[in-house]
Amino acid sequence: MNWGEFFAMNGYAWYIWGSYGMALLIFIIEIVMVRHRRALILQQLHLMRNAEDDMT
Amino acid sequence: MAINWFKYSSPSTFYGAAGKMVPWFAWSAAILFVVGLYIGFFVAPTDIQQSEAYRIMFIHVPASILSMFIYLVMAGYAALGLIFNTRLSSMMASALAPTGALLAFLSLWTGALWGKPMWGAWWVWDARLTSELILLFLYLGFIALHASIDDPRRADRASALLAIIGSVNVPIIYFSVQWWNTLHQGASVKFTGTSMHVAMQQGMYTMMMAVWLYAIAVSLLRVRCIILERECKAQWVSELAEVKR
Amino acid sequence: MLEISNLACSRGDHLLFSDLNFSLSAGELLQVQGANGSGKTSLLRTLCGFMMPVAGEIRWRGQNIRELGDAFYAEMIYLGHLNAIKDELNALENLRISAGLAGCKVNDKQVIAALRRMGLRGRETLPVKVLSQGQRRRVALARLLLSNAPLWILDEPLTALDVGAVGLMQELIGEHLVNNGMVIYTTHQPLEVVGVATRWLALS
Amino acid sequence: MNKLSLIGLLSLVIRRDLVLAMRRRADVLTTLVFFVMVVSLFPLGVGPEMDMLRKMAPGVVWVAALLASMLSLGRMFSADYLDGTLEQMMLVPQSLSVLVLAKILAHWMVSGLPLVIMAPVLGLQFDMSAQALWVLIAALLLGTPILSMIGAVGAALTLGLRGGGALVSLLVLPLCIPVLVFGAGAVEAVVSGTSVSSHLSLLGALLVMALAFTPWVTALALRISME
Repeated sequence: MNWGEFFAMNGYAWYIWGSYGMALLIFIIEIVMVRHRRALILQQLHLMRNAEDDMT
Repeated sequence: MAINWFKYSSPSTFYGAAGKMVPWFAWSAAILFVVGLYIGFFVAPTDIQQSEAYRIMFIHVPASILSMFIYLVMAGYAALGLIFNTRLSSMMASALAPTGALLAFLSLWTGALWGKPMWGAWWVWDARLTSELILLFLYLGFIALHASIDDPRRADRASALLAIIGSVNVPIIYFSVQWWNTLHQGASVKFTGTSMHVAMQQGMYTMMMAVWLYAIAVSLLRVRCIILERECKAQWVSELAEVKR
Repeated sequence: MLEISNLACSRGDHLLFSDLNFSLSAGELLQVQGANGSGKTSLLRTLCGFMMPVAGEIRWRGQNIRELGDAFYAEMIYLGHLNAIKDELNALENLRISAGLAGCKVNDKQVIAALRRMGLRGRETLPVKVLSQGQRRRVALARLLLSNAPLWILDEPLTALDVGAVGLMQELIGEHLVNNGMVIYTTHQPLEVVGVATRWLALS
Repeated sequence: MNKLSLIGLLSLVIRRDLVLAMRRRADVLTTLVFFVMVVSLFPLGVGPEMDMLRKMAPGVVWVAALLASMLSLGRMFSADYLDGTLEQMMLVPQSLSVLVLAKILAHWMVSGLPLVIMAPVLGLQFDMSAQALWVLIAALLLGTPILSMIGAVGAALTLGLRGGGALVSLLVLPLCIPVLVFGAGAVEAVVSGTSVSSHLSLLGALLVMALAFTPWVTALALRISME
């Protein structure tokens, strides 16, 4: 079996790769968003901590 | 000796435990994805009726089933939080919601892409697709309600009640949609379930496990963020290595 | 009668007060004091069961009010910042309904007597819309006269009242205490009831 | 002083809400006019072919009723919330659930019942048969109280929130789908000559279930929202 034939999926390429592509996109977006959320809250916690250190 | 389960229901203990669990779930999800896709694309034979298009099933079915399952798990956590006033359960519920909503969306998207070559239309008012759409609405309602209440405790409790009402309603909605569908003799695809090839089944179950583990991993990551956001004034948070750095 | 032990309350994530202890028995008057935002209203709302305390217990006749539920509500009356009266209704209708919500069946004669006692003679059937702020507050306070609940919880009862009405309130509270009633209130105005030593509770 | 019984409380609250609604007639009429307008605009959108209109009629009337009931949900608790009456209602010594039931019933009489009465007139615009009209009335009579009850839960959950109106629709509309399906289905069934009673009895079952649970759930939601 050659790769060209495999990717063509017997004419259903758009539908199949569209599905798996969207799945990949969603998983990546979700992970990026969660990581971003974590970075934001950690940054905020650093700020809070530094502010406390300045006071003491 | 009895295990003190309440120890694990304290956010500070769970934060660390979740951090340790995430890599395990994430890596096993990744491995299962690779295995599942290999079985799905290289081992499973071409279907006689649907040709290659049926291979969308390997992502569509897990996404659909898990989006429904996650809703029930979410409602369960929410109910625990409402009844026993355990904050961690409510946090888990709100951590699961976005993942469930994304999977519901994925299920609709892949359903449409599967429907086009099979039925000749992107969208068909099939009972299962319609129920999935309503499920997505229920998720969006939960997320919107939680987001629009400022007081976190009220947000948890109000959206918990909504999730419980939703989960009681899901069977009624599903039944009514099914009823409506048969009444109108709408399109309904039944995959040749009985004659499904063993490799197809294996591929689907592997992918289902993979998506499940992925969902656990990503919602654990999210609940860790939520714990930090909610507990930002607590002593133990400021003593964390990642905060001290 | 009313016992509060180790009570802690929070609004949002902000802890208002903790380890609050006091008790109130028949014939006693308690004034809750504290700066703005110290949690006076939150304390009163917690006593009403609107808010769940973070910690501690509130007991009425030895039983937790959460367990008592409706039985506790039958023995208390709460007057908040808001008057809980409808502009579209007249004083008589308003009072008849609020007495009904408090669980009492009253006739018009009793209602009119209560309104007259509050100095609203001749205003009984006017729509509340046309009454002044002080007069509306009087309509709200008239509920106290129609109830036989022993526990009064009053949040700023004196706002918008003139000197005469403040005197009247002192009189009413005095009568209630003589009849073995209990009153908890917050105020920024001095309120003195003849013959009763006011107890103070300071929130910081 | 005498104690007020549960029935006494029920009738007191219903009478109060009806009097208040009568003194604010404009609000009630707005909902009804909205309902009539939405239904009347449909033929303008899809064209005047009678065959198609006859086929669409039950769905159109039901969707319009659903939207109209969403419109009136904001009124159910918010006025009482703003002037403090709701606080007093929470302290009612009989039962908050009964009080909530009374408010739901009053709300239905004011915003649901007029729709039921108006619906046959609108059905005539769509050339519905007399038999279909009767079934439409029966289905609306069974279905609109359910809309008020489910709506009450949503209204209680979104009490005092910004953007409450749009939010409450987002929460409540998906939960109303079964009512829509069985309600519109009953009328379609009579048109196509199949059994009507199964649809109506399913609606009836939903009504009984809603009647049993929603007052209690709404009371719980109010307690959550008032905290």
